[in-house]
Amino acid sequence: MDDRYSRQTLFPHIGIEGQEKIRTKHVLMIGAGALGSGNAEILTRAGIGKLTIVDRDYVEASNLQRQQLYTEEDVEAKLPKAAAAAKRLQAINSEVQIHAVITDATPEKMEDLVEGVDVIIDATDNFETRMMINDISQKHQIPWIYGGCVGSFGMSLTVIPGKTPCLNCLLKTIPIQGMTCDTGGIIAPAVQMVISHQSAEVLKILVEDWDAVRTSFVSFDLWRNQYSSMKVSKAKDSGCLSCGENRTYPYLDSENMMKSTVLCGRDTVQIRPPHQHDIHLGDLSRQLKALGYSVKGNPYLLSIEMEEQRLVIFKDGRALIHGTKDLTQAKAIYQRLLG
Amino acid sequence: MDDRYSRQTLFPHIGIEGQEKIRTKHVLMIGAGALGSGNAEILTRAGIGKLTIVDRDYVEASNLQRQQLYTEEDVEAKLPKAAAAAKRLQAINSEVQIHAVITDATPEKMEDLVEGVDVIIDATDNFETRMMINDISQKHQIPWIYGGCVGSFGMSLTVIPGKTPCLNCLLKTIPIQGMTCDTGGIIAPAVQMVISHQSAEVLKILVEDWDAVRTSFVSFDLWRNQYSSMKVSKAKDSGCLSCGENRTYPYLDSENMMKSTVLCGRDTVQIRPPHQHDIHLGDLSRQLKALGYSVKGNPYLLSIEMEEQRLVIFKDGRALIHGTKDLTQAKAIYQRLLG
Amino acid sequence: MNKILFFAHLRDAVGEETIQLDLNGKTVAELKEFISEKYEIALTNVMTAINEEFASDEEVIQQGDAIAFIPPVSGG
Amino acid sequence: MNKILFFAHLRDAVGEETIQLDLNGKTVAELKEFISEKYEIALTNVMTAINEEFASDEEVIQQGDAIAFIPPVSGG
Repeated sequence: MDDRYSRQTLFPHIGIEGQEKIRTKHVLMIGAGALGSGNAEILTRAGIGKLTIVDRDYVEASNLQRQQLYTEEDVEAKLPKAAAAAKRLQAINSEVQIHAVITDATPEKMEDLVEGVDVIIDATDNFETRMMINDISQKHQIPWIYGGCVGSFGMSLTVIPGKTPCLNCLLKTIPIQGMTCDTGGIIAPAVQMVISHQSAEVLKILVEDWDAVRTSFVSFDLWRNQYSSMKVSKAKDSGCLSCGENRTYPYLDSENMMKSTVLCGRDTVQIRPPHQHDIHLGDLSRQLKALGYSVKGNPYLLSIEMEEQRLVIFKDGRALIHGTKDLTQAKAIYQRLLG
Repeated sequence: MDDRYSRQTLFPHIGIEGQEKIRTKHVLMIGAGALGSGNAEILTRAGIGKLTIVDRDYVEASNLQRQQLYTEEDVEAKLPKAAAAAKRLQAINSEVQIHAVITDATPEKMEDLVEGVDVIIDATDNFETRMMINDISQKHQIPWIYGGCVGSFGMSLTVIPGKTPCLNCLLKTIPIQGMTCDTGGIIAPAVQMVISHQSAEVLKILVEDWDAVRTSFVSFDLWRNQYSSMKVSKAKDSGCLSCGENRTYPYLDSENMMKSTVLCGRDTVQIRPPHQHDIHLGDLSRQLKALGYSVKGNPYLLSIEMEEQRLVIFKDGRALIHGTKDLTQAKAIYQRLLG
Repeated sequence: MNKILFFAHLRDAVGEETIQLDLNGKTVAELKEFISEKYEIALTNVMTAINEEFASDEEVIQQGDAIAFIPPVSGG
Repeated sequence: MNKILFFAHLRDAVGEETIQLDLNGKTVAELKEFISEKYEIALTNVMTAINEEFASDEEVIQQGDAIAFIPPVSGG
């Protein structure tokens, strides 16, 4: 396999020297869904030294349409994504050290996971975890790369601590909105385009070509043929609680994390978001109905029928998930529908 | 696997109806290298009815860095790419009919291959085959999607016969140039970004959303953060020999194909390009040297040392490949170095 | 006049990719409120670009500025 | 004045992403010949965009037009 990286070392911005750097670096991937599996495959093929993949989920049939490491066999075996990913990645490149971690990424776990890490790739499906990654990145001075997609629409931002604005500078809060892959659908080309942007940025960082790193917020829509590149340097906020002068890393505080509780004897889990945000129930209801969900509601709440569960969401963001006692499952359902 | 396409049918521009269309369509993929393997995986996961994959090559170690269907095991077994691709694709989706054809795509073979095909995806590594695809597309009124990449740079164009200009309108001739993946290298993110554009266009065509089809020539550079979208409607040329009023389909004529001959008793193959084009030898020499090749030359020819072969190229594009008697290998070496 | 560009699901809610409005002297917050009410969409968490540069809610729009609304998406 | 933008390996050959030249009244073919000689690069098969629209070699460049050279690439 001597010749293995020849097309990559021929690329002048990587070269033999860059390849040597890639071989000694450690990337932490949070999530092994669509963005995670694609990014993991590129880095493994590129010859990354070590790749740690963190995921809480197992492989399901509805993943196969866009999550590139998985097969029908993995669905039948209900393999955890991190384990199924590691198996395929090792067959692709046995030289790479793959570390699969089957867990829900919490602030406490992240503190251990970032030890010795050079870049963090965001491959999560919710903003709560992203904001936590953003704080961890600032605290430990580790670059991270945001990626998100829904439908044919996607976006990416590279965050370099001490240099670029952070995601909290741009968003100020955890966005609540009703458009996720589980509501707006997703097509694989949009996933791949986000992966292209994320993985190119990772390679630049790994070979330490800092001048090449993208300083704009990219977004695109492949179905509508839109592409936009928004300069963000002006957004850097010295008062930002994540990267500013008096930073407190609010999203590492478990007080700010989503709370979930099993309601005793009711086969129901209650989810309470970290901050009270008023949700525009009419807007959410229209979106979910347009997507074929059966939604009933009144001015105080919406009730959404799902295959095996029923989700009731209140105006302040609190929700009851009926039909489960599994906290992780309930949290995942909530984040899927509400981002 | 009932739920398999749920995230795709949730996407409003596909829906249940679009999914049904995808399931009845037939895509022809010419090439199973980097662009071919990525496009094939997306279409297989998307539930395409039938996919025909044509490739002349077998899996080598230097492919693994970016050709996503292949593993170390395929390299050791020296499996033909079309066969290795089919094996992996069937594990991903057993519902899809995969047809692997291990052959060099010639005009004669293409006439058979396009029977009943809805879209052709270009995943070749040379313009001679592309121009032939372009002519076949016009002759049989089948849309095709050009994709090309080198380094961190890539491009794509959608050609709809009777509607958009064709590749021959834009290029007028087969470009000769010294920059290919074997000379300029290639990074996987650039490959994936071309695939994103190609596969989104294929999905639009399969679900017959003609208004959404991209009418501009896209090019981008992920390392230099460039993206450009060039309108091409003005380029449609009524005098074009491929799509104009008096069309002759010049690239289906074997007179216009590259000629290769084994030179008797010399362990050498001669390659003669279809048209006499003067090559800028100084320019080619500089590019190849910059990439680490040992190049010697005089005003009439260049001599390029490769691992096991030596290539001598003359100013008119004719070349001798010393160290082989294999016509297909010699042709592949020529096209790799000269595009 | 000012051109306003909508991305992703905002485009569907508005029904058009771009609209034209005269916004000289208005703030981004004022524009967001107007659009929110007129099209019944939530713009609280949506990012705003003025001439391809990030703009805060306080920023004042000038004659000829092109405004784009980009909703952050969470899927992955 | 006119801005000329170079993509991919052309950018490396020229050494800059953009250059400024006064090209009012010149054809694309004339510009190609000038650039070819000055930077020793082959532009015969390179596509030209004027203001993000495809332009033939015969097209005449106007004051203020932005020109981009896009080399077709064959890798795949």
